[in-house]
Amino acid sequence: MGGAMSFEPVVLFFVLGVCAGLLRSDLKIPGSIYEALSIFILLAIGLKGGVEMAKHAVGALLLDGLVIVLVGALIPLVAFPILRYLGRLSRADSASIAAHYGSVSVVTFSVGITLLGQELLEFEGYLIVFLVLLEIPALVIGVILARHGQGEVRWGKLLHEVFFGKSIYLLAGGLVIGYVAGPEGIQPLDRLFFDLFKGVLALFLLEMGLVAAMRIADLRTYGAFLAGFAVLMPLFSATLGTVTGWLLGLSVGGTFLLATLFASASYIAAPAAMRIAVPEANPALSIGASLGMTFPFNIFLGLPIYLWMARLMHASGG
Amino acid sequence: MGGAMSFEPVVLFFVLGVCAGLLRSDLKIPGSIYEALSIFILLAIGLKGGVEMAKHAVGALLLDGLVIVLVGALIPLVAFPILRYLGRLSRADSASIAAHYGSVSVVTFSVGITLLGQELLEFEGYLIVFLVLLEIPALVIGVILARHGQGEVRWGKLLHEVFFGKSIYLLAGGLVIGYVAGPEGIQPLDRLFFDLFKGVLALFLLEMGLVAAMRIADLRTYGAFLAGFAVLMPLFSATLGTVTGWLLGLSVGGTFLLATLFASASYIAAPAAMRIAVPEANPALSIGASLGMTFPFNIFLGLPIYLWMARLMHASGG
Amino acid sequence: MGGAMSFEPVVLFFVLGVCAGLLRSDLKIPGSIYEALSIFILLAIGLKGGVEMAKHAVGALLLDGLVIVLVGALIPLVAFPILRYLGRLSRADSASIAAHYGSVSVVTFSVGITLLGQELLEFEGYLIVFLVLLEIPALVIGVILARHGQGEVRWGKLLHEVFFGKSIYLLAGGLVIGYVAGPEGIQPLDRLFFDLFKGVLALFLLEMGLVAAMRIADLRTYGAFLAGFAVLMPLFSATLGTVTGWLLGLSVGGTFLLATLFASASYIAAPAAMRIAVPEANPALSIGASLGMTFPFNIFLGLPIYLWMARLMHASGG
Amino acid sequence: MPAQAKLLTILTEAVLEDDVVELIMAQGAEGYTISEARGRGAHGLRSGKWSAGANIRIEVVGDAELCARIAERLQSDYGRDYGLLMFTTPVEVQG
Amino acid sequence: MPAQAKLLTILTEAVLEDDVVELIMAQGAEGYTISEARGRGAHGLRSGKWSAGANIRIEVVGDAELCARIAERLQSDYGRDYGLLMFTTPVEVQG
Amino acid sequence: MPAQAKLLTILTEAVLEDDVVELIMAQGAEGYTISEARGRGAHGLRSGKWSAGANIRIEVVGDAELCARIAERLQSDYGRDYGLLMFTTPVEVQG
Ligand SMILES: Nc1ncnc2c1ncn2[C@@H]1O[C@H](COP(=O)(O)O)[C@@H](O)[C@H]1O
Ligand SMILES: Nc1ncnc2c1ncn2[C@@H]1O[C@H](COP(=O)(O)O)[C@@H](O)[C@H]1O
Ligand SMILES: Nc1ncnc2c1ncn2[C@@H]1O[C@H](COP(=O)(O)O)[C@@H](O)[C@H]1O
Ligand code: NA
Ligand code: NA
Ligand code: NA
Repeated sequence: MGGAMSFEPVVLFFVLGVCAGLLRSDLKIPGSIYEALSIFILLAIGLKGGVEMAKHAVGALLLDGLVIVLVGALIPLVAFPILRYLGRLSRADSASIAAHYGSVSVVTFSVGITLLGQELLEFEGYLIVFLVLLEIPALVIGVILARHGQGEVRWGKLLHEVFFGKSIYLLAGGLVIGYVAGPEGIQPLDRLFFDLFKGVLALFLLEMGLVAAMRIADLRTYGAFLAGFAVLMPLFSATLGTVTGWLLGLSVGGTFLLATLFASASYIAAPAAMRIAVPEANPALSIGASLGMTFPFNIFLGLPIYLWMARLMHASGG
Repeated sequence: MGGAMSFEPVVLFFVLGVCAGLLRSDLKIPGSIYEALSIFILLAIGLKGGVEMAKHAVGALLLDGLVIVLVGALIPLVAFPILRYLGRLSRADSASIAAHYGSVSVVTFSVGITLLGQELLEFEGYLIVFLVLLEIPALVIGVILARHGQGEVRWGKLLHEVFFGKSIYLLAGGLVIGYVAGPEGIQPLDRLFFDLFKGVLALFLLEMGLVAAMRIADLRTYGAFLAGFAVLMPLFSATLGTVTGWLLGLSVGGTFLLATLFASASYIAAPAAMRIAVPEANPALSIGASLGMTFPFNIFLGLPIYLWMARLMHASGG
Repeated sequence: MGGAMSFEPVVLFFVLGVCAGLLRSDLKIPGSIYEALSIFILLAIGLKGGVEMAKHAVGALLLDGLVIVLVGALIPLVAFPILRYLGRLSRADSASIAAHYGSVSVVTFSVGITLLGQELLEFEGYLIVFLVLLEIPALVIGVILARHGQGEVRWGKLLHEVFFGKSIYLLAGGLVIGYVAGPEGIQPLDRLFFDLFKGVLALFLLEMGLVAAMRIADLRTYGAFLAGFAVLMPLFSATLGTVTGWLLGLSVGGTFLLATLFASASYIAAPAAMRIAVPEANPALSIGASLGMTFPFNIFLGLPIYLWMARLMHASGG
Repeated sequence: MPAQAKLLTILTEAVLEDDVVELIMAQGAEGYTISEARGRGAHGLRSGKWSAGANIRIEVVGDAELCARIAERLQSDYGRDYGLLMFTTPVEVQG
Repeated sequence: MPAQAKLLTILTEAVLEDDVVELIMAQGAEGYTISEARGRGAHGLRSGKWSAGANIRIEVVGDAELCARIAERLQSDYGRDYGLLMFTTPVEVQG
Repeated sequence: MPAQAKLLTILTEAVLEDDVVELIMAQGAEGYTISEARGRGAHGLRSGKWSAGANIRIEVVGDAELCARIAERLQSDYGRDYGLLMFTTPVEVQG
């Protein structure tokens, strides 16, 4: 409601989940329900993006897209030396974490969209495509960093995992279906995929809170460096996104969403891909940082900050 | 539609489930779906209650609340000696069953709300809070009755189970979120939690019918006394609720709901808590009575009777 | 949108599923979610049929119904000798496949209904009843064909499976509840069962695509005869349905749906029933043909053809 | 139950659950335990996707003679037409 | 873990999961594995339908002494009031 | 399958399912059975909550030599980087 505080009630469900975990409630969301909720969210976001793309001339967006992907690819390249030399993490762990932060979080992005809805701000719908496009360079760079001079890479397996891993596959599949079917074709599906979206997101956040509660302990084990990284890295990436969005002439909402994309870290697609491609990396480190720290930071503090940044940039810059 | 018969089609799904069980259909609702449906119902009811509370001055309700909780605490205290001395059940079984009847059933309450919706009757929304508040004294009294002079009580575990067991936790969590977010904050979640509520309740009743069909056989084993108790006890409790509601100046709908709360017996929260706190009690007895007998009695015959009682009370009394 | 191509975007989800399977994506829909989606679809279709029946004088439909069931019973009787003597399949396999093609597919029928919705064509709602009625003779005839002169039939078990197997049970249960509750009684359930129907159908088609992808390989093993049968048989049955619908004076939409019912082959109810009643039949053959071949043929090519046939029949015939 | 017993593990099709359970209890078993499974065998891939393609894993603890009797009956009733694998292990019942 | 070890299989009520796991780890086990189960025994049918009626199947691999100690503690803490069946098998740990 | 055989039980990460199954069949197994699991071991808690944190339990019945070969290959391919526990038991195949 108030522009000042930009608070979105849906994040309370995350808090409910974290508390259930910390207080050792017997609340559990069955694994199959978690899978179903994530399939729903990925497809719904994909469809929404595809419908938006159907409204634009895609060709005109190619140059913007290239810029965004190239700038996004900087994120893992910046993160890696920080983790490796400042944090003294192993090569594999540094590369894997860098890939997680170069990738994006669909749920953080979704919370960003609901926040825009509440602030009554528009955004460029085609930005959803970057949920797919930003994953690919991030994961590939992650593997190159891990393997540089260090034994062979199973590229076939990795690329298969990147493109046909379920997250990317469902997002991309939803994009294509939304694009082909167009707004009228998708309209009878709106009752399920769009009207229920926010409620399903609430349930998903409840579950993520339960999982995050288990990860917070992990993070404690790995100490202050990683916790600091998990807060400062998104701030850096968000600044990169804000500037890029403003230079590309995006709206305030679009600039904010680009910052959110850059700032968010993956905890669904990247863990699965890294487990296959860089198995010697410790998944507890990367998931602990991205889900136990960056995700809650983003949805509670990050998003309001990024929105303020986008507004400031547009007020001062334009 | 007619006020005379107060029939609510959603209970037909319970019949469908019972018949499937008795006719040995291979219809099964997977355990994870059952869990998901119950999480949905608990959260939805909690949110609804929280939104209602946000509309009232909570302070003004404190006295009413205290009265309701105190009167509600009479139920297990009345049930216990009946079970123990008339029914000749063991101390543990008597106490456990008393706790089940002092607790409340969210599904019975939900069917009560849909019945009011159909009769176009209003009710005091804050009554939902008693779904949470009535559990606590009932379970605590149950344990005291079981343990009176009989070895130590694991109070820590019990109170943890009462407050952080998933039913109470989700109800209370929903209440808090609904209260904090308020009607406008929750409104984007309405498509999921409120619009679909009745449909989900139908599916849940289908599942409960399947489970109840298995329990009916249990009940047959334990004989006529328990079956009689499972019908007469709710009638007594409902009368208590009707008088209390009327004395507190509740509307017809509110009086009916309070009677329904008192009359209903728990089969989700109480069984879990009693299994931990009074493990020597036989769960087949308490669940057989509450789910196999009292629940169907309430939704088919009890609710129409309680509505008739509430109307009568208000017609003659007011 | 154009009447010329009759394309329904929901079938794209089937393609998405098939591709995921063939491309070896790790996308999996948990078994319990599959069960839940199918319970939803069966109940929703049943309720819709029951509500439609409540609007008609059922008695007037008895004669039409008898004709449809008798003509429908021809399908397995035609299919059996083709499979047995042309295809040189074993008696058990021929009988089991014949039963599958005499039965109907709820999902194909549902896609047919959404296609009519898109073409803005009305249909006779009571046709949904034949989803139930056509199963019974098909399965019974299948067993008689399998057992003719060949050892005893476990009729008790078979009839139990036919009537209380979950598909028929849920369809029939939905019909009865829809009929008893009527349009106003069901209306509060519409948000779940009707508004979400098409979206849930999309998710179900995604899952069916995943399963079908595994079955396509099966089919390759069993060769060209069965593949040819799986395409030509539905064309024959659809013609039978088109003529029957036209003779009975059904609308264009109703004629199309009857053709769709006749042309569709079962892959939920029939496999379960045949596994019990004719266990020596190889389920890979019947499911491979019905799900791996006939189902995709019907939703992509068959339905547009049947709609064209229904229109042609009505244009030329009336 | 004596301390020295046999564990009979039965891997079969989910559609047979009710029948197999009835047979087990009719032979005099004190109980059984079921969990969901999927797999592959002579009858092909059983992916667990839907009930017609799912397996169950049934365990029965009992004396050797009981386990042999159950296995024999299951083999003769369902062994020819259904996916079925059964094996026994000696176990020491605790408590 | 030595190659020669024991596998302790515990079939019990799902509500006990947290307590049993805590006890197992407190006794010094290196790990455990849990899967969902349903079944029937002296305490009647446990259909797995809802958590109060579901079983779990816990496996612990360890030396004979550890398995015996865990079984004994579980029996004395939960054997009287809860559904509980435990058995051990000798196993050869690989790799 | 001969009556005297071995049961190889493999507890590992769910993400490895496709690879492990391929390896098992490539070594010449007649089949396998999979069920879902969760647990704890040297690689920490695996809660089964989502696929990256879930385990599977794979069983293969076959002769001793096959089981040993599969175990050896799995250990060398995945033992270092993934959660993996394997053990064998002698079983008597029925029917
Ligand atoms: N060699 C094996 N090892 C483990 N499980 C098996 C094996 N063979 C068969 N199974 C299981 O038993 C089921 C039925 O086997 P079958 O009758 O060979 O198709 C399969 O679906 C598998 O779950
Ligand atoms: N003879 C048996 N064979 C296999 N599982 C059993 C047996 N007896 C009991 N169980 C399992 O152990 C659980 C608890 O057993 P009980 O304490 O006998 O009720 C049951 O729910 C079954 O899952
Ligand atoms: N001692 C044990 N007993 C039973 N299961 C175990 C044991 N150790 C490990 N596991 C299982 O094997 C998986 C992988 O083990 P680890 O490689 O030790 O992390 C764990 O997640 C458990 O499911
Ligand atoms: Na990022
Ligand atoms: Na009560
Ligand atoms: Na047909």
